[in-house]
Amino acid sequence: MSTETRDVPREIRIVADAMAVEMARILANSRNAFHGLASPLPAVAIALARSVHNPQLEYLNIAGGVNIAPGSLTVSTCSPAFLAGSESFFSLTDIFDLCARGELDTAFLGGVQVDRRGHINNSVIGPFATPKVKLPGGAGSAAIVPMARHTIVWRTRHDARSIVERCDFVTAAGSVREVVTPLGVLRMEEGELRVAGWFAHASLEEIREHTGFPIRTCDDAGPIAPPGEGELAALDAVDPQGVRYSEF
Amino acid sequence: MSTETRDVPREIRIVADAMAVEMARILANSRNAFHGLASPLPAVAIALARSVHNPQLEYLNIAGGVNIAPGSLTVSTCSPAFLAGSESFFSLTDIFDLCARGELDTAFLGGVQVDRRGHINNSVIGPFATPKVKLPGGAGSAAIVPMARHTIVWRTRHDARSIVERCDFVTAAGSVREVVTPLGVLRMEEGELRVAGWFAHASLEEIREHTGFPIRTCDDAGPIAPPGEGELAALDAVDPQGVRYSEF
Amino acid sequence: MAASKTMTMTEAVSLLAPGSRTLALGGNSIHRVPHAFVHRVAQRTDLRLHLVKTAGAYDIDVLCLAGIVEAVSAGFVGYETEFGLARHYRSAVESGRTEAREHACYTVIASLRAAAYGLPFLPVRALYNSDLPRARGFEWLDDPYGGTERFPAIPAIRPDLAVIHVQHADLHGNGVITGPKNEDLLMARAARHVVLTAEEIVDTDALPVPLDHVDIPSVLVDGVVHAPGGARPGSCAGSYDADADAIRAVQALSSAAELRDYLTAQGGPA
Amino acid sequence: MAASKTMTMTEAVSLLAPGSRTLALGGNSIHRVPHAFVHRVAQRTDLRLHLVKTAGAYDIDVLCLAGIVEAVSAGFVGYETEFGLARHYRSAVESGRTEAREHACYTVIASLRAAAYGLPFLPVRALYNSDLPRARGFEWLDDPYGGTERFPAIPAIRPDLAVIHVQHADLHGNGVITGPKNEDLLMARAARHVVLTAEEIVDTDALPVPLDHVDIPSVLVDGVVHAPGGARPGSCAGSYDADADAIRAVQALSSAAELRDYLTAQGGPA
Repeated sequence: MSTETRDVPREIRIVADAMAVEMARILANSRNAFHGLASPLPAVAIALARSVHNPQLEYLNIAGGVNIAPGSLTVSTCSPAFLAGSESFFSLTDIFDLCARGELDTAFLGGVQVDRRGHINNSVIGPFATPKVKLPGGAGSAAIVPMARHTIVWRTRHDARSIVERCDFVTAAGSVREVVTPLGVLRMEEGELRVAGWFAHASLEEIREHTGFPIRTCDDAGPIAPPGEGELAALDAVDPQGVRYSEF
Repeated sequence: MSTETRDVPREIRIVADAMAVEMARILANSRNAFHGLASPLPAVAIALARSVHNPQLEYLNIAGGVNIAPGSLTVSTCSPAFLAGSESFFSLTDIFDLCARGELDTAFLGGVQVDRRGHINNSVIGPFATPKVKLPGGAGSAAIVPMARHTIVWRTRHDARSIVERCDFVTAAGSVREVVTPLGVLRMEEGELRVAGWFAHASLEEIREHTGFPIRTCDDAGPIAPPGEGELAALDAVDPQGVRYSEF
Repeated sequence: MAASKTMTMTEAVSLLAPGSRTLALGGNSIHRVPHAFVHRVAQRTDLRLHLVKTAGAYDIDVLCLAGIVEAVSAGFVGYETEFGLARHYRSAVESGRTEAREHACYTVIASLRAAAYGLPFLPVRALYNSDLPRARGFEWLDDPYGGTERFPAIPAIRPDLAVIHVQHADLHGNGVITGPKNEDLLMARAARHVVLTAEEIVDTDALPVPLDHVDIPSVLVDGVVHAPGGARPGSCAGSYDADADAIRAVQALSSAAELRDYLTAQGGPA
Repeated sequence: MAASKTMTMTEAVSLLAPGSRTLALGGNSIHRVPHAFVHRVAQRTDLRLHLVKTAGAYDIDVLCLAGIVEAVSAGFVGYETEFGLARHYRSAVESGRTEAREHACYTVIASLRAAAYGLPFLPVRALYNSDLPRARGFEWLDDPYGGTERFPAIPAIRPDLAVIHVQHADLHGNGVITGPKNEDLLMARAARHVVLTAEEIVDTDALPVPLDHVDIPSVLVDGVVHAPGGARPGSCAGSYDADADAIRAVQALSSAAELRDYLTAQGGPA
């Protein structure tokens, strides 16, 4: 553990590490993966996957970096640091076009609200034209979610106000497969989000309690294996500054 | 006159110099001018205009050159030489987009056939699907002629088979204003090409005789002033190799 | 040799004639954004701006606080993790002063491409299953060649002015961007007028890339402003990092008057 | 570190599986065209090629003489002043062996843009007053926002393979083009597969521009072939001029058999 991360409360470390590791495991079979801005956990998860679970994974980011060197990640995930050690330069515009051509495999996108159908809302609470709360917007999600092969949504809170029966507004929908939260992983099955697994620090009951709709479980649902020694060591190696903790 | 041009027959020198100078004069009020490949006379005319008639003229070419230094022109007008001394790099794609935005002022385009209406044919003689003669194609003309403010067509032959009542096929039409030939200048007036002027080495009668339709004259038609001493000196300075003679 | 296009920041800001103007700002989030230009625009009261950007933060927030933003066409408006929400933008939208013309970042790109290509709209393969097309009034195009897929037609956005902060420019307006280029090359092609603000103005030969690799070609550029530190308080790749305190200071302001006092105190002429 | 993508010319040519294939060739006219690749393709008899290019010359002429060209989508096919007409192309078209899918150069660009953007077509502001749209069967799009202008919808062309000759590449497939880049950056984005043939393969650090200014990003590239002289008999900026005698020698050939004998005699393996 680096000096920078020593002050992070233990409960945050446990949750963030579990999420990063699980997100990396989900990437085991991806050909390429992309994240945009405001995405510290995905950036760390991709770096970890390239270190441990899928060394062939091609890593594309919003700054234009390709397979950037791990270890220099910053809290701002669109900063120029995201070109450090890049193997090439492939701009955000290039990535959107690649995605429109059907060649983007895995995208990480945030969702302020996620609903039972796997739809996400990053736009508004209340009417679109006269919003009660104007959210920041979906960034690339309305373009990427329908066209990528696979979208992983992550959230750093799991509560009934944000994981809901039906979004106020659908910013994006289509390829959402997993929703990773501090409690575990939800997965799309038969057109709805179901519990796929829960972290060692959480439980199925806790997920049910904090989800805004009566959620079913996948057939193979169960506890998620805690991060292994090797995974944790690699996590510290790719993210010595503890960027993964910044979202909490 | 350089060593390279000393062997060019006098009659070709007279015709090519007169055409280049007249094309340069036509550029006196242009904001920018573009030529594509296979365009030695336009390249020389633009360089001459920038030297004598319109120093503010912005010169764009197919190679991406911007206001390239005169003196290094080559017979191939899309060769890398057309970047020599360039002030910037502005690709052909950029030029087409600029033209589609309505910002290209003057374009030089060739026409294998030009007709009374100022339409040009660079595509086929005979039916399009089963051509008797397949011509090289219009290159950029079908995109540029309708959108540029002003197109100058030049031809190195003036005969009744190529300046015709009606083209076999219309490759491009729209902004053709002048057609410069070895005999003189035709100009669009009231929707048809008319004789605007004839070179000192030619005559109105000669133009009429070699044109494939009964051609009228513009109200201000008359003999074209021969190249001045200064124009000829500048012509040799911008085209010391005699690239302008290569089309004959 | 072409004339120099250098101008002062005052001249650059005056390229925005009073009234409703569409302004595209280069960079992304808080990185390589022409903030010095933004600060000067924020001191004007005679503008109603339509701002265009894939993802904005401090720039849009400041201009919303200044009360001169009519509409924002963007995919995302907010700081990232460290600085949280763009609260001035949010309150401008929630109070109805500013219209949020929400886009996907890719449809901002399509809007700019349409303008660059001289078209009133461009189809895009995106926005399926989203409520955005209906909410934004985007029409759909059929495939005229019989394909069954349909495509939203994204209306062109032609900025009156694009302002792009570059690390290096020459006097003629050739600009070279170090690091992420964001949508700036496209903005320069879509906009009616283009201004570069530059950390350094150097001889053409001293640009960091050969001329055939220049990012912003001089042909498109109206003016070059020498603006060292011109992206502060944001970052500028290779030159400086973001200044967190200065960002938080502006986030904490709560009126246009406070903002103008703050900017004046910072040394910018009113 | 990513694996090396170097391959032999034989491997590169074999990326074109037998049958009908769409092939985009970089460069323009006789300049920076991957002619070494073209020569090797011309020795095959199991292909029916659809060639894509804004303006072709020797490349299209040679492949037409080889008798393996089904169609050519181009704005211009011909040498310039010095070398005259592309007579092999012309006779292939006039005899009905090869279909001339004539374009404006800009509509070739639109075709490639459509493919790069994942669209089956792209509108373009061009071709007004021309017989080409009707002759080529291009449909017209109305402006769904009520404008009165109409736009031809240019069908996408997605090359199976784009081959681009560059002066410098690294092992990973980052390519840097010196001088005119023509439509090569777009071709690399539109095509399913991309091969670079390179005058020199150098360490990434030794590329002539920093990585953030690379022309062809490695992400798009399947293979890199070390091919010094790979654009001969055409020119390659900074490396060599065109070889007029060698061009005229091929212009003078009159059958596919003569061509294959000539190419074999030139030292290329059959």
